[in-house]
Amino acid sequence: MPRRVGIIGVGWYGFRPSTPEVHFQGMMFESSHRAYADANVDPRKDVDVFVDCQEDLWEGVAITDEFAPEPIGGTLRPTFTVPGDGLLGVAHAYMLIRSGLADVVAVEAHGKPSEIRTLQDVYYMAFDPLHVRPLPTGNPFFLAGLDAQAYMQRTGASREHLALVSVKNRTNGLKNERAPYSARLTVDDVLSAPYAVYPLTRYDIAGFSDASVTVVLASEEAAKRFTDKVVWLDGIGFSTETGSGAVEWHTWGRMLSMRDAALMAYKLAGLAGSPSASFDLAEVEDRFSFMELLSLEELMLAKEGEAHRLLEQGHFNLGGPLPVNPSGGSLAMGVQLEATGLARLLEAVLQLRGEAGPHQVKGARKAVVATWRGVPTYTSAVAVLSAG
Amino acid sequence: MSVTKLPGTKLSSKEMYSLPGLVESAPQAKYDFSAGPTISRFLQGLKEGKILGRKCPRCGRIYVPPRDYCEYCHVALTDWVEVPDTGTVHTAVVSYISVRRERLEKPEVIGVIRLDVPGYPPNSYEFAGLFHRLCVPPEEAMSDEVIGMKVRARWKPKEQRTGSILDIECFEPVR
Amino acid sequence: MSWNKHGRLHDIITWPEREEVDKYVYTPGLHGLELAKALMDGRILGMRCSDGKVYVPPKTFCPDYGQGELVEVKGPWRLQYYTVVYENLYGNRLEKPVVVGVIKPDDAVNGIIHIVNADPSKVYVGMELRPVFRPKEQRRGVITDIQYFEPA
Amino acid sequence: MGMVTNLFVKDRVAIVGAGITTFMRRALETSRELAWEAARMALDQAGLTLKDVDCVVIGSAPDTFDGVHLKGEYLADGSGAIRKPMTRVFVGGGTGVFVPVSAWWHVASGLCKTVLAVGEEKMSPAHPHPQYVFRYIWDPIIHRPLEPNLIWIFAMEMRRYMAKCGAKKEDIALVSVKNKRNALDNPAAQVAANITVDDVLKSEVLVWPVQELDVSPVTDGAAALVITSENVARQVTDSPVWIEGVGFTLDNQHWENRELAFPRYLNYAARMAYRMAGIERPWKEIDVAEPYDPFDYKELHHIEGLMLARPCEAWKLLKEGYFNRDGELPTSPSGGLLGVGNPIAAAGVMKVAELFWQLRYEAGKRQVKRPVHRAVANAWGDLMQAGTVIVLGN
Repeated sequence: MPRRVGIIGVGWYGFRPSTPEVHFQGMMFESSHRAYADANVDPRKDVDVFVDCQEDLWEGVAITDEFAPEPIGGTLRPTFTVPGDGLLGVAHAYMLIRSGLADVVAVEAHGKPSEIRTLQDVYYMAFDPLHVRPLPTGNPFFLAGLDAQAYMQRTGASREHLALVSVKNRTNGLKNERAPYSARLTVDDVLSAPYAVYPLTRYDIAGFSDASVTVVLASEEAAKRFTDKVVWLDGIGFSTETGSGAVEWHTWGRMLSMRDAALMAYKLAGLAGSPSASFDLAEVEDRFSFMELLSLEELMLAKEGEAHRLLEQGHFNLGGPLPVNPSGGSLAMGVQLEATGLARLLEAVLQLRGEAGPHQVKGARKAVVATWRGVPTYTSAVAVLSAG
Repeated sequence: MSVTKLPGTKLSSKEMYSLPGLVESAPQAKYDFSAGPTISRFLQGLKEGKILGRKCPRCGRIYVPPRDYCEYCHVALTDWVEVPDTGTVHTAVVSYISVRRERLEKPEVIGVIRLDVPGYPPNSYEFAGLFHRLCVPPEEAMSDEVIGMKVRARWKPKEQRTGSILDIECFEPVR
Repeated sequence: MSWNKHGRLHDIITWPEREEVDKYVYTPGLHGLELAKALMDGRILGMRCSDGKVYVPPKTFCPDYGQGELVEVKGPWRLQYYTVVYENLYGNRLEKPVVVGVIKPDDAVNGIIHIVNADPSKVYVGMELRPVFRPKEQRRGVITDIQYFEPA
Repeated sequence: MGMVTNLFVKDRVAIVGAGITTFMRRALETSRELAWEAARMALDQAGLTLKDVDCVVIGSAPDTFDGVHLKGEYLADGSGAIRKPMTRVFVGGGTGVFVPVSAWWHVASGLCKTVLAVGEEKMSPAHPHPQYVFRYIWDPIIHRPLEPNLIWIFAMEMRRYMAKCGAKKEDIALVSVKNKRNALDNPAAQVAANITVDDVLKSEVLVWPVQELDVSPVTDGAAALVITSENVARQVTDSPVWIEGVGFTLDNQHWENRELAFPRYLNYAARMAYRMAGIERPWKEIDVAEPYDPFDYKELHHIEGLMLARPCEAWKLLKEGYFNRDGELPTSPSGGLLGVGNPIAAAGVMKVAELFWQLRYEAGKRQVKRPVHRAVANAWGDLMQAGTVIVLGN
C-alpha cells in the first residue's frame, strides 16, 4: 500500500489588490508562520522538505529560488523551487512523501502582481518570440479570447452563460474574507459592459491580487504526531498539453491538460464511476469566466457541452447539487499568479474541515480542485481531497 | 557514449547576426518593490548615518542587514540595534570589469565587511556584515594584509544621502 | 512582522527596479531558418509529420517528437477561430480594435496565429483569407513579413 | 533532521539513457530545439520512444538568458511534455543535478515509471553580454545599487578559500589545466585545450583573483537522461546505473553573513545523499566524481564539501595527480564545465550523464583507469546557497 498523504495545515496572507506594507518575503513569512501554527509543527525541526513556487519574472529577480528558504523556515534544509503553480509544488510534496524520502513537506506559493509595473510586457515575454510575440495583438489575453470563442462555438454556450458564471462567483465572494473583487452583480451588468477581448468583457476576466499561501503536508503516520485535523490528498494530477513555443498545436476550445490531469488524479484517488457524484464541491479554474464551464467538462463533472445547461439550472450554486467555486473563485479573489492553485486548495481544505465560515458547504466530505497556469500556458493541475 | 557527432549547430558571431529570420526584442520588465518595514527602516537609518541591525528574541542573533524574521528560529524579529560602522575585511577582490562585462578604466575594490557586532565570536561561521566597496588601493587589496584589516564606513555628506546602501561610499582602512 | 507590523505608508519605501537586458537576439532555429528564406520569397512553409499530417508553422519536430519534413502550404486559408482585442491588460482602450485569428490553410491540420485586417463586425468563422506580404525589400524572414491576413 | 531513509522504496530507480548536444557559444537551434535534440538522443540510447515516457522534469536556470518568461512552459514540447505531466525545478546553478534528483522521487513514489529529465540553457540571446543577466540575481535593494558583476561573488569566495586554506593561484589553476585537457576527448566540448598553469596566470584578469581561464565559458546547450523504475530498466538494458542517493540543501540568502571558505550547504546535501546510499567513508567508497566546476577553485571547494578530501586539502592532492583520470579518485573526467562548457542547467545534467557513461564503461577515451562502482556528482547554485548531490552505482 502506498503511503497516504494528508494536509495538516494551511496559512495565508494578503488577497488584496496591493500589499505595500509587506516585502514579498514578509508575505511568505506571514503565510508560512500561520500554516505551521495551524499544523502544530516547528518548521525548524519537523518539516523535512520545503517547496517554493514562484517564477523569476513575476518576482523581478533572476534565480528567485535564492529568496525561498529564509522566510519559510527552510534555511540550510532541503528546500527547492518549482517555477509553477502551487498545486505543482503540492504534486512534488505528494511524491516526496509517497517515495518515503520525507514525512512532512511544506509548500509555499506567492504572487505579488501589484509590484510588476509592466505586467503586460512580462506576460508577452512568455510568448513564443518567433511566431507569436512579434504580432501586434494588443493584449496577451487574446489567447483566452480565441479559446473562449472556440469553446462557445463548440458547445453553444452563450455570453449570458459566461455572465452567469461571473455573477455567481462574484456573489459567492461576498461571503469570503479573501475576495476583494466580489460584488453584487446582475447578468445585465455584465452584458451591458463593453468587450475587453471578444467575447469577454472586463467582468468575465479576473483581476489580480497579492497573496502568499502555505500548505503543510504529511504522511498518515507523521500527521498523527501533530494534529487530528487532517484533510486527505487522495490524488493529484498534472499535465501539459503543449509548450508555449508550440501554441499552434493546442486544441482550441478545450483544455486537454486539465482532462489529463483529472484522469491522473482520479486514478490515484481510486475514483470509480461518475466523478460528478463523488464530490460535494469543486474549486475550479475561472480566471476567465468560460474557463469555469470548460473546466467542469474537462473534469468530467459535466458532459461535454452541457456545463452551461447545468449552470442555468442552478446546479453549481451554493446550495445546489455541486457547488462550484463557493469561495468566489478567481473572479472574486483575483489571480495571485503562482499562488492561484493554492488559494483554491486552501478554500477546499477549509471547506472539508467545516471552517469555511459564511460560505461553508454543509456536510462537505469530498472536493476537487483544478487550476490552469494561465496564458500562454497549457499546463493544469487537479487535486482530489477528502475530509479526515 | 559511442556517438562522436552530436546534435547542435554552431554559429560564429558574424553568422548569427546575419541570419535571416533573426528576431530582436527588448521587453520591459519593471517593478516597484515594497521594501517592507524592515529594509525601509534600514535605509532610513543609512540616511541618518546609522547602520541598524535587528535582534532575534529567541536566539539573540543580531542581523545586519536586518530582516523581518529569524531564518534559524522562524520567529519575527523585534528589537532594533544600532551597530558600529566599523569592522574587519572578511574577503576582498579587485574588479577590472563592469556589470556589463566591459573593461573598467579604473579597477574597483569590493569585499565583505565583518562588522563589529556583539554576539559573534571571532572567526565564527556566521557573522553580521555588509557587502560593499572598499576604499583600498588595488595592490593593497591583493596583498595578504587586507584580510582582517580594520575598516570604517566612509559616509557621504549628509545632504547627499538618499536612503540607499550607496549612502556609504565605501569602507576605508582605520589607520 | 506578525504582531509588530507597521502599516503607515509613510514608513514604507517603494523601490523601483527592473529585470531587463539591452535586448534579446533570438535565432530562428532549424526549420525557422528555412521558413525565413521562404517568407522573404513570399511563401509559407509547414512540416509533414510521420503520420502524413501537415502542421503550420514548421517547428523542426512534430507533436509525435519525430523530425518534421518541410513542405510548402498554399491554402486557401480560412479563419478557424477569432477574437477582437479592444483594450490592453491595464484596461486602456486600443486606438483601433485588433482582430486576431487562428488561420488554417486547407492543406494543414492546424492554423497559425495572425492579425486579420477586417472590420470586427464582419468577420466570421470559415471566412476565406489570404496573406498580405510586406514589400519584398522590407522582409526579414520573420512572421511579421506577413503584414496581416485579409478577406480573400 | 527528521528525514527518513527510503523505507518504502521497493523498486530501485535507474538511469538507462543519456543524451547531449554539442556545447557551443552560439547555437542556431532555438531553446526548445536544443532540448528536443538532447532528449531524442537520450531516448534513442535507451531504445525508447516518447510514447514510453510517463513524466517529464525540466531544469533551466534564469529565464533572462533564453529571454523567455515561464521558460519551463516554453521548453515543454521540446522536452517531450506533449500531453504529459511536466514540472520544472529550479535551484539556480544547482538545477542540473537536481533534475535527476527530483526524477528519482517521480519514480520512487510510483507515480511515473519512465521519466525524461532534461536540462537546457541558451545564454547567447542576452545582450550586451550574458553576464549582465546576473545583475538580477542580487538583492534588488541592498546589492544592485553597487552594480555588481556575477564574478565578484566567486572572486570573493575564491579569495576566502585562498586565505583560509593557503592555496595559491597557481595551485588552483591546475584544475583548469586538468579539466580542459580532459575535455579534449569529449565530442561535446566547447573549450577543450592543452594549456599550462602559466596560460591561466597570464589570461585576462577579470575580478582578481579570478582570471579568464579560471572561468567556464558562456554556452548554449542541452542534456537529458532517461530515468526509470527497476522493472523498466531490467527490460531495456543489461547495465542500468542506479540512483543510490539524493541530497539537496539551501542555505540562507545572506551570503555576506557567512564564512565562504567551506560550502556547508553542499556538505549537508552530501551527508543526506551518502546516508541514503549507505556510504560512510566517501573518500574511500567513491570511485569517480563530477564535482561542479564553473570556476576552477569551485571544484576544490566541492571536493571538500563532498568529503572526498579534508577541508583545505584538495589543492594539495590535486598537485599530486590524485584527481587525474588515471589518479586515485578521478574528478571531472568529462572535462567539466571548464572544458566542456557551462550551459547552466544542462551542464549539471551533463555531469550526471558522464558518470552514467563511466559506470557503464562507455566513456571511451574518457574512461577512468580505475574500476568504478560508485560515483558522485554535485552542482551548486543561487547566492552561494544551493547544494545538490546525486550518488550513482552500477
